[in-house]
Amino acid sequence: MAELVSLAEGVAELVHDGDTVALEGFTHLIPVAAGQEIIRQGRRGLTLVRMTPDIVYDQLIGAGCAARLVFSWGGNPGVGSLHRFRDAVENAWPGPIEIEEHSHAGMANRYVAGASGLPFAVLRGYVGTDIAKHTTTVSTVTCPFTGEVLTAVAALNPDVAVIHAQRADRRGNVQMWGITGVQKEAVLAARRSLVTVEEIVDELDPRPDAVVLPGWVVSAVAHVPRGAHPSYAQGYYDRDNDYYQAWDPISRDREAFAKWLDEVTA
Amino acid sequence: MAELVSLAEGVAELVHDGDTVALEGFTHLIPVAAGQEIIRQGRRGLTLVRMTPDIVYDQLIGAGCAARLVFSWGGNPGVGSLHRFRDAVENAWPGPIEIEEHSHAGMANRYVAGASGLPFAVLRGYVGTDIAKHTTTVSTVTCPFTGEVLTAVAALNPDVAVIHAQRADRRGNVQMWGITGVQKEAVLAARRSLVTVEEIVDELDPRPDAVVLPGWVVSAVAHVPRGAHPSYAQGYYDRDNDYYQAWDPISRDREAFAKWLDEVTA
Amino acid sequence: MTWDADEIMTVTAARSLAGRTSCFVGIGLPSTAANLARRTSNPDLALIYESGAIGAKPTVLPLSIGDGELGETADAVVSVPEIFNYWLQPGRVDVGFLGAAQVDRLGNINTTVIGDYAAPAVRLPGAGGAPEIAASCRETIVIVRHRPRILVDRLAFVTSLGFGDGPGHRAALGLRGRGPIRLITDLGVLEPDPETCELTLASIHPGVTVDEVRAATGWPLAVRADLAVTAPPTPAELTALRSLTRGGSVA
Amino acid sequence: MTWDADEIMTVTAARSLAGRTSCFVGIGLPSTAANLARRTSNPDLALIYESGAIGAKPTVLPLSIGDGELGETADAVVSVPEIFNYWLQPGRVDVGFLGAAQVDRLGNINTTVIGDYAAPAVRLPGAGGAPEIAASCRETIVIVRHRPRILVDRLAFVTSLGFGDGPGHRAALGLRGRGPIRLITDLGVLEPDPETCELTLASIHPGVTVDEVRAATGWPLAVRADLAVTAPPTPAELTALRSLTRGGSVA
Repeated sequence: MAELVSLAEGVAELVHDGDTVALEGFTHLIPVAAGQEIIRQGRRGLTLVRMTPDIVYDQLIGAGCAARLVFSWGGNPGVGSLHRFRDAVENAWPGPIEIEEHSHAGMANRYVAGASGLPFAVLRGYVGTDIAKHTTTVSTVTCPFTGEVLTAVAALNPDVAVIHAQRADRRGNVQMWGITGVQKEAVLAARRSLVTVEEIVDELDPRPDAVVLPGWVVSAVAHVPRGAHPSYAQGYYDRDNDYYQAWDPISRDREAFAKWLDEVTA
Repeated sequence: MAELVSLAEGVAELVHDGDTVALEGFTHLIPVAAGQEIIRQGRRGLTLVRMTPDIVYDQLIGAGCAARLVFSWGGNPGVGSLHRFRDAVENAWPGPIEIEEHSHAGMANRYVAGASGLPFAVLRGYVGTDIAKHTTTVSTVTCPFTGEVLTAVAALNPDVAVIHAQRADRRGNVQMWGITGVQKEAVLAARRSLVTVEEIVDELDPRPDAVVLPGWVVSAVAHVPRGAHPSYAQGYYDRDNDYYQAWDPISRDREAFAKWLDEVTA
Repeated sequence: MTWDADEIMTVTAARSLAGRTSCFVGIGLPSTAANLARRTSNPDLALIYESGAIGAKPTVLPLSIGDGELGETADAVVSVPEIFNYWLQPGRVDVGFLGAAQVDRLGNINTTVIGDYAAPAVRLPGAGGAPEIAASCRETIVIVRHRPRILVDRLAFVTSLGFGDGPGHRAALGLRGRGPIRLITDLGVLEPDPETCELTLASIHPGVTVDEVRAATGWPLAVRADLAVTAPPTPAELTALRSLTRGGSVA
Repeated sequence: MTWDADEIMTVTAARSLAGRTSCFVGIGLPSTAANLARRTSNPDLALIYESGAIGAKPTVLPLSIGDGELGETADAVVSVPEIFNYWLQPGRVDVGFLGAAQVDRLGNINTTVIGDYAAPAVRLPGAGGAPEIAASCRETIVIVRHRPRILVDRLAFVTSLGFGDGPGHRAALGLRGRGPIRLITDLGVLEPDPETCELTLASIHPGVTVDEVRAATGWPLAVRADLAVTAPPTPAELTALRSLTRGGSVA
């Protein structure tokens, strides 16, 4: 059964220097508050995994938490580039960052393999592209029935997965609904997991399009209202599009970012 | 967009002699009425696919529709054996039946591969058992990253999938909820599909635990109230446990079965 | 309160789920015992059914593994592929609880066929979820009635692996689960010998003799030096069991 | 009504979705065009977003591929693995609609990097869903603004395959989809030559000259003998587009 903890406790217990950490959330329910707590606690040398690194990963990278990034699309959706990410890749600032990139289909299947206890997954993907040239986690496999050669991707099993959900009950059962992306797979693939939630309730009443993760597959749950801001939590608050716009000038400028970082870690 | 048809039209158009036909429904929402319509239309030489052949497959087999059965568990749940199935396997009555059997995990993954446009799926399964000795659709595959040897199962792509759902709208979008088994995969894996429904409605309002199949992946929808009887349709009617009990003596006896068959096809 | 052989079997099986987090529940006798455990030794036990119900809390005993009651009371309902791939396969379920048509001395299970595969004497239902439950749960517990034709020396067909040919066989095949840690019958409890993996008599139910158990076993049954007598069902256990099965027995 | 270059690009793109059943919608410009198609040429078009929304019917233009509006108005919302594995991969989607940072003369797309991969001049967002959209949809349509640095002769990095090295390359790789049947820009429409697969000018937008298009293209652009002039946007199309984008433009 998942432990109910504060966000600070959860990050302290579950996220360690050098860990492979997946913060997932596909546009919706991005665990931004948890990411900023990782910054606040000064984690270093993380391998950050995420299909769509956006503002929260720009912040983690700019703050120097990441040694490595595994991803499939890194941008500020609807706005443009992630400039802290680009500064790290293009200029090794604040330090060098190793990158391993995939397609969405590949990343999704890597999590599926991880969640399924398999060392790899099979897909039709990457063929004819230059992506596979720069990673060792894409290969091929031959169908034993037809002889067809297909693409294989290595399983992803992060040390810890961090997600944000709408609700949990007091026993740590977690419920999220709307666009739920790859979060179930990330939690089931990870050795440990931290879920931040908008609300702790007595009873999880059924909801359309809901995904429930039973408490016995979650390590800890922390009550963090607005923990997905500036992304959205369906039924709680909308996406703060202004924040995404406002992030662009902060991210573009090392000094503006340093000031932002001082405020967050103060 | 799915065509709205009568059950007789749907079966006539979509199910042909010699086809590979999957009627799916895991205890819940079993397309029994459609199965009996296949009997009524006198289809022959079918390869019948189903994870859990139960009463409806006992009826199809006893009626002589099947040349082959692909399955993972064949019984009258909570009651005992399927005697028409056993009579076919043990005594070739009313004709010989070829069988190909799997585990549930294997069958489920064969449908997943079929639905995913892949020729095979990978799982941890069958290892150390005698099941794989009697089929050519179980093999092995080696992980290109770890060298581990895993089980491979061949994709299942039926000519036609037949399922029962609670509702459809007038454009053929199908909605089912509760235990929805492997029906989505069966429809997406099949070349054609027929869905019988309890109700045709103007609007499919969202429901917890609902699976929606958009009309553009379904060939035809037929309005068949109580089309899952004696299994159940959550929200419409309960399982008719007496029917399952009453089937046992009918199934045990060729004459009693012949009488039942006369009544159904009358 | 008095009780019959099936009742002590089910009660004993339910007790062996104490302290577990999750149980993958096979059809039939295991379902009765697992549901009894939730009413007695382990109210928090997460019951997982191959139909896709996770954390089912049925108020009446389900007649099948896909009863509406299971889905309606579950913490989550997932697809059949998902229940096998995401929940069973990675080894995250503590106990697999299985029935069987036949079990051999090494805990291997047959639910496929009696006699020749191509020309069977009796055609059984087949594998269902059992092969992967037996392979992937951290441990398995098997529950059968104790008869010489059920507990057999050697199987003609292995549907689900126990200890295979003996020590080391599971590991050599790459299976992660420990295999059958207990076979519970209406006469007693068998457990694998730590050296040979052979199922040996660990406990007899009150009123049953070792000779009776031996006579009902299809191989020369070894008896553990520390043979125990099963604690009789308590009134609370029997009351819970009878209220559970009042709605109808499970085949 | 007057209109600007972006407007005729989007209107032209929306028109090319007429008669299709389903469209896998990439982020950015394709999303505007696909949503316009639902309001003009093809009200029944099923829009599929990589976030898992199938049959989305947003009332305002989504700013991202995972806006709440997409899920709330969709026929179904599925997981990200499912959208790629069950819906995109088997080739059941008619059209993939993609944007690009760069496209080459054979319709290959780069969204990864400008310059050397290890020491890039510009690091772009990366692949996202595009490589498999480009591989698995029955056909793809690409929409970009027409600039020499966008329509380039040869890519340093291929993120998503168009016609690869030319005729037969897709088939040799086992790809099932036909590849890019059309490249729509703010100056005109390019289509692959049936023999060479090279993108050639099939249509110019009203008021644009062939020389202007050539000057904006990074390779010696061939012009089709039957070069057409794009039909100007109708008032209905422009009204629909403007009501759609009033809420904010899409990057």
